[in-house]
Amino acid sequence: MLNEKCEILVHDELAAGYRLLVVKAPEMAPRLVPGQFVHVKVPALEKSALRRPFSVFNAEDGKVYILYKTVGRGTAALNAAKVGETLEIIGPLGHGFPVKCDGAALLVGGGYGVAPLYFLAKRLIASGWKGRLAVFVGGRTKTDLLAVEEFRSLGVELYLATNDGSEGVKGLVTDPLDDEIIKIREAGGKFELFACGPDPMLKAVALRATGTKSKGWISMDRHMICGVGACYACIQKTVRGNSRCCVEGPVFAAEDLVWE
Amino acid sequence: MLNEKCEILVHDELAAGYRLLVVKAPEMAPRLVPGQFVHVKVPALEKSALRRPFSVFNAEDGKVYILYKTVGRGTAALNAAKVGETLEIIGPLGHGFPVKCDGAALLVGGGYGVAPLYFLAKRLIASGWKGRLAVFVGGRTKTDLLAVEEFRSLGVELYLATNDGSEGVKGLVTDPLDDEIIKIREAGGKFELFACGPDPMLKAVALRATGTKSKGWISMDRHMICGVGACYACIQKTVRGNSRCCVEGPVFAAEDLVWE
Amino acid sequence: MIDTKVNLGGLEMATPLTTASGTFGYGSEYVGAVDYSKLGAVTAKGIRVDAWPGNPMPRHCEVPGGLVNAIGLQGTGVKHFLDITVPWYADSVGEAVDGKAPPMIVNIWGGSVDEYAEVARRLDEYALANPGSPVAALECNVSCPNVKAGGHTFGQDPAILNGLVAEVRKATTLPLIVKLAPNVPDICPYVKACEDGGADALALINTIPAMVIDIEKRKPVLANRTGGLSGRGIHPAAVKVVYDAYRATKLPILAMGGVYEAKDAIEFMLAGATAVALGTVLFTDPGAVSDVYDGMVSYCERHGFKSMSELTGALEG
Amino acid sequence: MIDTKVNLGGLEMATPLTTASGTFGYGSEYVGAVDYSKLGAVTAKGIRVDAWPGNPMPRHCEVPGGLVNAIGLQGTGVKHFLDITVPWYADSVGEAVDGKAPPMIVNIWGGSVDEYAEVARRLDEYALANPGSPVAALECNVSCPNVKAGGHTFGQDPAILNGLVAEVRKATTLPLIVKLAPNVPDICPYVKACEDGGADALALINTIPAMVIDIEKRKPVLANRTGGLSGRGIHPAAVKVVYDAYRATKLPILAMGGVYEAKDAIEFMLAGATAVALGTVLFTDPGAVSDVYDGMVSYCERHGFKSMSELTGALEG
Repeated sequence: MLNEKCEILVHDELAAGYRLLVVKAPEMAPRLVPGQFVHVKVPALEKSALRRPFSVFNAEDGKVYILYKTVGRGTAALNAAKVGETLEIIGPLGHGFPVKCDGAALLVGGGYGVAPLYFLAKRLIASGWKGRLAVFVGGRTKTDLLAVEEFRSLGVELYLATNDGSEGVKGLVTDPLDDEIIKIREAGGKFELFACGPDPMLKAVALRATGTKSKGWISMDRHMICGVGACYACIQKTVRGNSRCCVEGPVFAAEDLVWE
Repeated sequence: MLNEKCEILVHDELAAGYRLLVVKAPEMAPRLVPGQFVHVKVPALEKSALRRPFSVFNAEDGKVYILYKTVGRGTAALNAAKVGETLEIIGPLGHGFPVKCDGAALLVGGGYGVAPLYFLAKRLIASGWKGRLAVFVGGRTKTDLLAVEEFRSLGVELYLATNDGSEGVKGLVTDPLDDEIIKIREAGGKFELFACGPDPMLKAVALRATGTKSKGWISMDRHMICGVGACYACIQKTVRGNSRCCVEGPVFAAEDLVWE
Repeated sequence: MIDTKVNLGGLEMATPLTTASGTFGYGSEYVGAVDYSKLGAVTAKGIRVDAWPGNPMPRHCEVPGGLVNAIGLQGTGVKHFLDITVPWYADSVGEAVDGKAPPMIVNIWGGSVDEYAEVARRLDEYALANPGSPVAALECNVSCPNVKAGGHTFGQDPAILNGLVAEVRKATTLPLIVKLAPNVPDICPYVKACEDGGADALALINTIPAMVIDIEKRKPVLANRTGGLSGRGIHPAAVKVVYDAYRATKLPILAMGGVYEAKDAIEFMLAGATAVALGTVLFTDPGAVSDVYDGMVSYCERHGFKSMSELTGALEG
Repeated sequence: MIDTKVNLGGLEMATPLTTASGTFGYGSEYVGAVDYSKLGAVTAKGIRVDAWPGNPMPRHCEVPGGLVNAIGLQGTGVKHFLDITVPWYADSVGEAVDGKAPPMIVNIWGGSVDEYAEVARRLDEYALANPGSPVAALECNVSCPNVKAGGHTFGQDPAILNGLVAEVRKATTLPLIVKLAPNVPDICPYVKACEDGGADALALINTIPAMVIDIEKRKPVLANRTGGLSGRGIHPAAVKVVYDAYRATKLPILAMGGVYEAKDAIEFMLAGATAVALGTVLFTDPGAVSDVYDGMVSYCERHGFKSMSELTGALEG
């Protein structure tokens, strides 16, 4: 874990409400694994404001990529940070996804939850892993489907779903997922699930993993205070009790999660 | 009293640490008299920060002029306000100087205390008053002597003093003042004193007024909270007890002031 | 059309909003900057039998999130208040609103139980003799941290508090509001002391005792050494006290402490307040009176409340 | 060269700085972000005899000037703490500082006097059996606002507090620090209860009880409904409590509450603190440990203090 002062290299709006932030972080970038997050001090907020956690979209060549949605006061204030300014960032933080898979790797993302899945897909491919890699991207509408081109350029199988049918299948991202799970199971194959997105989606994916006795890796999104395991605010109920999202997570094994 | 939203027309550095702020205030400007002040909400400060009071340097043509020194957190934050932005300003506030004088009008200012004296000199002249008008401007060093050109262009008698002798006489502003007071008294003349500046200077001027049984009008500078007489924070001891600088002042009659 | 009226222990208020004592002078100082038509009452600065000089200077210090003050209850005596201040308030504010000035809650204090009772009695007599005058309710201050004799000494012990409230109660027929301090382990015994003493309402909270030290001079910033913390930062602490008190009593609550926006006032109402005072915010933003009022109206519309009084204690579950 | 050492009731600290319990995990979480060599001690999260699950989520809410939390003392039991946590702290932090980890102040609590005494006894036995271990002092938490049984119930009444402190005192030879709540009318009776009970030092202050309501959902934001307010905004309130306590006792004081910069820590020292804890600031700015330390050193140099211990109570006049 480092507290690194990182120059902003890119800070662009990708789609309405979504931004890509790229910072120079030569110490941190090589240590990051997919599913981990970083904790960012937002310069425009008052001195007493908390840091904001962001999962990592990519890390290479000494740079850290963050894909975020402007959802509240902190991200709105982060919008004001300009290229050339410095951000104080703590990381790498938390436990990420395993960069390996037994059977087909099915990556399921909703909204900006695709960020760590793209990082995972890249690293899976880079690791020399040769299995089937299918990515399921969902959102309310077309503009919520993020990183689609990036996934395409990785050459992965891509399934899109929107609630309003404006792109991909109309419905939930679990609809095309279920189709593929059924096919794999009918063919006697194995798969693992990797998911990041809104809670209802995560629960749906986790139940598909436990229900099929497959492995599922679920990245939970909880409000955090410290990000380093010191404060016990970002609790997720697990079979081991109250676990910290920032240390024991954010990626949990599906079978360990307790849903309320 | 108004709470007016005022566009910034000019915001320039005049000398190191001193700035001129001109705002459009069509409602407030015509009501202001010399010695009154305005209470400014500083946009760059946090929501809970107090307003900052400034005495008025000039008010004409629907514009209010403020000459200020950057002395603390509030004025430093005000530096960031840009031409075209809007300031929320409450005013006119307090009791100012009388715009009349029996005998010679001797105006004594230290540092940015010259601001209301310039306004007073202008208004005295504009009122058609024909008496002697002498202005004494003091400061630590040359760059602390403010509005000198503005006073010159009014055609008033001007006496300058600096502690280090870098401009005008070396010494206190009361040195040339005393010379003139002696001459006036020897000639059997009358005078009134109008002063604004640091406390020790004000006390010295007030004692010269009371000691010669002349009228003295002393503008006190106190930290304020509300500026409108509601909170009783900006107290000046007077013969009438604890008086509010923001309502009974900031200009007090010298004979009313109680020095501690 | 939202019904904005509330009844604070017998005080009819046209809106739930008033001003915190000590932040609004004697009511007329903010003419020109505050929209008085949005105030259900004004609350005047503390008065006692005789005028009081207050504390030496400096009396305040800005701090992150608020203000520490030790004004020390400088104020006029009851005679001057009734002869001069109240008529001036009625006239000047009446003119500003082109009608009747909002009723006035008169904050009172004293150095002894007798002094409290005396000022209460004088105000009561005036109100009875002058029907329609602004003098409409009393706020008994037993919690000012900044005066030695009187003030908070009466508010620290429930038994002493009860005795004081009972004596003031005997001295007045006006709605009697008691203003309590937040720095207690549990507000409930104090609430009960007021209730049993015959109070009509509670005002919560006074400032939180505080201190600022000038490290360069190595001296307290305030001449009084210590003061009271008010402003935005104390709001969550105030909400807690109001919530606790609401569950312990049927007395209506006038809530105050760090209201800067409509959201803050609504939090107080939901926690159990019947009315809400704006205080420290007025120093920076007198327009907050209108903003808070407007925000409360639109909140009621959005959430289907027909009257603001329905907001009181309207927490789900 | 400033002598930075202080003695907090028998605990030798290389600097006056420590961390507030609950903000620094069990001591090793901030390796890589905090310069441990600037800490005279770390203070661990509260432990009790058995592990405790804490409160449901949500457990916190950001507010202007700080944070409201109701973690509810989730934590490990004393056995796990001594078997696993303490050795891990010694190793990992020792490695980070390339030497010996700072001594640890272990924050303890319980649901009964016996539980407090039991955990104190277990820690005492460990410390005696493991000389040189990090376990160096106890901080007895009688003021957590966020647990129902135990915690603050022992700290609200001076007589009960005195009884608890006396029992814990019997159970340990380690320096015993008692952490008190700020929400009392007067800290002095609580200070005296600790003194008479045999405490070696006081920790002031715990969080201020607080509440945040989500007005859209009309529900408290925290699952526990209420919580404790910490952060920058409470600093002036904390300074006042420290100042009052210092004048009432000879016990050394560990001060905490809203320290964000060196100035804040120095204020505490001048008000009477022997040592100062950083808390909520760490969440945003773990580098504050070094900044505060450096600022204190340069302040001492500028003002002619040869040792930091001279700052304690060094107000003029």
